[in-house]
Amino acid sequence: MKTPFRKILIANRGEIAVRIIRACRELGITSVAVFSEADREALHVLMADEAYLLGPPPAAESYLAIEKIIRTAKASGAEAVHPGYGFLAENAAFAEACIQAGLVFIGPPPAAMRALGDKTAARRAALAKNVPMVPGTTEPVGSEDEAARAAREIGYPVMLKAAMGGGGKGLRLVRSEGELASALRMARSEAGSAFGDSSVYVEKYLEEPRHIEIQVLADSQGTTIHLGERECSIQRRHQKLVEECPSPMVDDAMRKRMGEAACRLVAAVGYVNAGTVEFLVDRQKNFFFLEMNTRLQVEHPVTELVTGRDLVKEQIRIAGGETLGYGQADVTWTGWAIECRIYAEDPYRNFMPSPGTIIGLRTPAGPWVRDDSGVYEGAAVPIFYDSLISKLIVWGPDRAAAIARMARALAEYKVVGVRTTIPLLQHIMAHPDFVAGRVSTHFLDGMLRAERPEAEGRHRTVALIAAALAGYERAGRTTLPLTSSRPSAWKSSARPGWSRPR
Amino acid sequence: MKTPFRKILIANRGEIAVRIIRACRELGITSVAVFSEADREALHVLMADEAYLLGPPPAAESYLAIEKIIRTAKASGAEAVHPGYGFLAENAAFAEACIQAGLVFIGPPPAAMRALGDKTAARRAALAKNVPMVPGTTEPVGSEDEAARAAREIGYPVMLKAAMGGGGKGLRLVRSEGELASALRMARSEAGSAFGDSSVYVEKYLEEPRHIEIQVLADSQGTTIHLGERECSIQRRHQKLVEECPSPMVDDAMRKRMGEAACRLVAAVGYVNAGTVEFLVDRQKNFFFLEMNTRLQVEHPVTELVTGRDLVKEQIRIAGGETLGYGQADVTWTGWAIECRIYAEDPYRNFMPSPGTIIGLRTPAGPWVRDDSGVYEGAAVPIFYDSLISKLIVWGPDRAAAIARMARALAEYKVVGVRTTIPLLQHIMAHPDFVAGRVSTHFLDGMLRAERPEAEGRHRTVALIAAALAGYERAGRTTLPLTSSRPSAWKSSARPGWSRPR
Amino acid sequence: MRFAATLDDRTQMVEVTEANGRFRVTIGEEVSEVDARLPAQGIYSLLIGGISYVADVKEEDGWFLVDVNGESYRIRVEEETRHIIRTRGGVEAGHGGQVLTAPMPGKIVGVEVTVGQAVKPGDGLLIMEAMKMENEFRATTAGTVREIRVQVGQAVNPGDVLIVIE
Amino acid sequence: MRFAATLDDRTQMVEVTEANGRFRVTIGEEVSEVDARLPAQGIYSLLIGGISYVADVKEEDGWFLVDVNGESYRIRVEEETRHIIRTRGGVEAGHGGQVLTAPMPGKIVGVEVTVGQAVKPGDGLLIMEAMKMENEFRATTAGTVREIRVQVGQAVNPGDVLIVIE
Repeated sequence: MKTPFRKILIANRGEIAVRIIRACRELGITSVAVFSEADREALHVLMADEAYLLGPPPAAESYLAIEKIIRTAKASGAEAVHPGYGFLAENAAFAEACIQAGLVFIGPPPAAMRALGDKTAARRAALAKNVPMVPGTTEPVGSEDEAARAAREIGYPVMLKAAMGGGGKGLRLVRSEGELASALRMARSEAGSAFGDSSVYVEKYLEEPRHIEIQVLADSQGTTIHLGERECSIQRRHQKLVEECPSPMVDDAMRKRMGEAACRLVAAVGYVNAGTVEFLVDRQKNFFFLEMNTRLQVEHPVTELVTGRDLVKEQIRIAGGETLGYGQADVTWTGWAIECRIYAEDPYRNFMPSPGTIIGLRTPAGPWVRDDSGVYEGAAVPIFYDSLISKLIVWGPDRAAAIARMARALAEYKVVGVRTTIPLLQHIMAHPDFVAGRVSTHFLDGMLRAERPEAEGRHRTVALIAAALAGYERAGRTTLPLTSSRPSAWKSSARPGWSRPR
Repeated sequence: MKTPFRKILIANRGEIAVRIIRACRELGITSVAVFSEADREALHVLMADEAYLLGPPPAAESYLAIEKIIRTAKASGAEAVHPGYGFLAENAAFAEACIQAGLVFIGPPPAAMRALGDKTAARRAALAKNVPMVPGTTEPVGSEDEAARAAREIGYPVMLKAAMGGGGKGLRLVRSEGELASALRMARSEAGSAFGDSSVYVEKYLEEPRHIEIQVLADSQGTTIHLGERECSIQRRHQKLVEECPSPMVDDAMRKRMGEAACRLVAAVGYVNAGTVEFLVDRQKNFFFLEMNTRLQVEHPVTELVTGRDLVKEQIRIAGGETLGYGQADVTWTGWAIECRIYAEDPYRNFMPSPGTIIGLRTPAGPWVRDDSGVYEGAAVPIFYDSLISKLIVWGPDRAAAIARMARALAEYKVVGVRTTIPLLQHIMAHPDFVAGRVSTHFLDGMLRAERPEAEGRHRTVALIAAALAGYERAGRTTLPLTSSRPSAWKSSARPGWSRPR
Repeated sequence: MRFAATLDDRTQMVEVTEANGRFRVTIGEEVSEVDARLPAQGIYSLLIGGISYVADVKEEDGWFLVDVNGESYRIRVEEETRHIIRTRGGVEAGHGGQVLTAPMPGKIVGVEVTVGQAVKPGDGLLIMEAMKMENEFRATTAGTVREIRVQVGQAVNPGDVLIVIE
Repeated sequence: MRFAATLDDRTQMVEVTEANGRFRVTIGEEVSEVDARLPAQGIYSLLIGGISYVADVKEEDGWFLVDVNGESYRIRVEEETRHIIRTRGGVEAGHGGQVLTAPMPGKIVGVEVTVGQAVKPGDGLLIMEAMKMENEFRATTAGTVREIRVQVGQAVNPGDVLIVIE
């Protein structure tokens, strides 16, 4: 593969920055990381070829600081900027600022971003191209009264949605008029702090729908194709937790219809680069346009493992002006991939974020297991950013094999120091409805309601034994042979003055 | 997938035991590990569902102790035994002992093992089925005089080979009669201690051949297919270091011819389960039968990633009496896979083994990277066994992408505490001949001769800076801010009495 | 050596004895022979009757957090004599109220109650922003709001008392 | 603070000064401004002029083994004064012979020379079995075998002197 750029700045952090650095390295492209003061020792800083400080920890002063990022890109000699997802990835003003500074923005043209990234504009575009849609307002609502009128017209339950949003932020479900005022306030406040725009619109809320999305790729020569669907119905707080490709619900005919609708929509606005068209699907396999994400998706790896296409490399190639070099007929889907998102959150305390230091980490490996992580043993999970620490992705020849492999990999995953979603993900993999492919966006709430949050108690005695031995050690019984004949791994390399001061 | 067995004992250690444990877990089969006194804290013991001590560290008293292993298997309630590779994997007496004890041996029938595992018998079988062969003795040589006569007849250079051998042990190249006596003694001694049989035979030595092997699968209902070739020419001391699938030399027609020859050979002796037929290939694409490995191969993962077939699961299914369920026409090859073997050896000191404790370990991850490891941070590499600590395998859509990905992954791999082959593997991935696919079994020797063993010195200044800072720290300048504001990861969890005594 | 081990509000006596490099752990009537190793810090490898367990043990606020096969337990282990002395002094303060403390650093973005207000379980008390998400804290008991120690816009640290309900 | 750093038989003076949480490291004429962190034990993250380096540093027998981007360096760092005192006492014993020591635990399976025998570089001296492979050790200089301290079948430990050539 030839190299479209010599140097790329990655305007992001965490696992996605690491993912992009890896693609750059494989393409022979120099990678430039940026970081906030909280991230000096973050994995993306350690892994990049170059790294520059942006500013203080709050995103507004670092990862959202457009001017600083562009100044750093120019000073480093970068030719292009990859925004990852989140932060500035769907900010058309940032894309424009890159272009004005002579940098290639690795993403769609600003006009296409505006046409599809703004959710109300996207709904108008979908309407124009006969893409089926969920009833709702096509413009942001102004006053609380206006919102209440719209909601009454559509009929409760309704969703309040940030016009510039994504990633589950600025979203609120409202089941009755009494809940509307406070939900509107919270959605606006979240939208404002996450996206710098507090516009909110109203949409009909479908009961028990599936969330299924289509990955599209478009090059600058006008070729637009899709790479099939992802099933993303397992969500908590409207944020995805488990994704798979293909979807257990989608057959070839449905994939073709959904894919064509997605391509129609993005082609209409001159879309270039990777993008995702999200649909809600009801039990009768009717699909409704939900929104467009004009960027790389968190869950892109499941599509990669099933199609064999490296989406980040495709993004870079397309941004460099290359043609895709293949068409819709060349895209094939082999086997089944599942992704589990490992968040530093306590799933049994209402997904409370669990920042801190990862003092112990064992990652799963072996056949067809992929760990896209943004941390390492000793790394901090700062309080300032999203709590996604890693994505675990597996491939198998069929769905059952993929689920069994994911269960195996999750059992190997150990994170000490912060709480994670791993125990919950293990329960999902073992849940009869999930195993049978009977999922909807309500799956997780239902499962959590039905489940006892405590440990099942199978290993109660073993836990007591381990704790008693730890107590025995702590009591200073140093004659105990809880040690092998070889010297302690860490201790033997720790000398006075070598380790950090406490 | 249904489960052919409830419980399997794995008569092995290291990465391959871990690989088999993972397959068992995904199939819902209880895994039973066995271990020597040197391996109480080895990864396979930690990962298995059950683990039983066999005896003292020397393999003869533990991993080669047939009676102890069978007694343990019966006592644990295991229904089958997986031998991995090495140790007892090609020992027909062990297979028979398993069967007599009522255990299923996950491998070929003892008769087929004898017919093909003994290298001289295998040569007779190959002769009978018109599989082309390198000239040599079909029987082990007795006296030194007999060896000398045979070598003269064949013509120097010749190879001395252990009749029961594999894995590069008990092999010696002899270029002239003067070298014969000492080479014969060493080959016999190594063969005796590695395989319990010091028989050695003589074979013509081809100049600059490639080592290409065919993976076969045969079920107990008589279906025999092949999964294509592996290119294994990058060897040191006749032990493989880098393998790929497919081979840059092999086209569809050649793959078909080699595959058919391999199937012909194994079908003739009633072979069942997975096996590998090794060939030497000259520059004119003539292939010569070299030997048969009647077991799982170290490098099986490259075939897995390109065919999508899980060879360990196939072995277990076949041993359970299941049919393959697919035929030769269903086997497809997609993209390119490369494996690098990470040995605890110093490649620049004549591959001197480097046992010790792994005090620091960072493993590569991310897209299409598979790490099949037998160690963890803090694990010991004992002096008693093979020094293979991990296999790194990558997949890419084509060879160039796979090489770039392997180079990226190797750069991420850090092992502190023991020397490894990683730096050498990095040089191989960057070598113009390797990149061009111009390899033979002499590639590595030639490359090592041409190369300066020292560091290239690109990062001399950076290394001096790091050392100076380490010296500054050691000098007790504890005011230095070589630490972030967060507490030291390891130190914060280390309490008096908690850590091991020194 | 004898310990008092507390798990799920239940305290049991546990005895650990050591012989020939192995351990005998007695919990109530149940005796386990344990081959225990510590292959890395905080990671216990236990072979009990041939079964291989790996337990991650982390100490937090005087409790051991023990993870075994995806199950998590929070266990307090005290030397038996110490436990007897401590518990003879009276049971731990257990009353009907709720003291809401901050579980992590964050910013208060909303207070939904006033001092003197009666609340019932599930009532919203306060909204805190942390890690870019708003988290609502609810009452776990019925009672009256006695104190509100924070105000909107204030940054809080873990352990800070936010609201007291009696 | 000034150090003497020895790499590849060459010793250079290196000065480390510290200001505002950063380091200035001077090697000969070359001055580097370094933003250094220690994200994990023995792993240095260095930002030098925007370039991000990760150096693994391990101490072994008084030397630092430093790995940077796949290159390995063995560097001795001494405080300058100590280095001056040590080297003033005379250069390290450097003579023409070879003292063969065991680099790892193993078993001697063959001795190929006898005391008094003349050897030249490349001559086989001894065969040791370690990790199931036989490894032959060869003479690195010409000389005469003065001592053979081991015999066939003997187990040896790292550092044990095996053969002395003068």
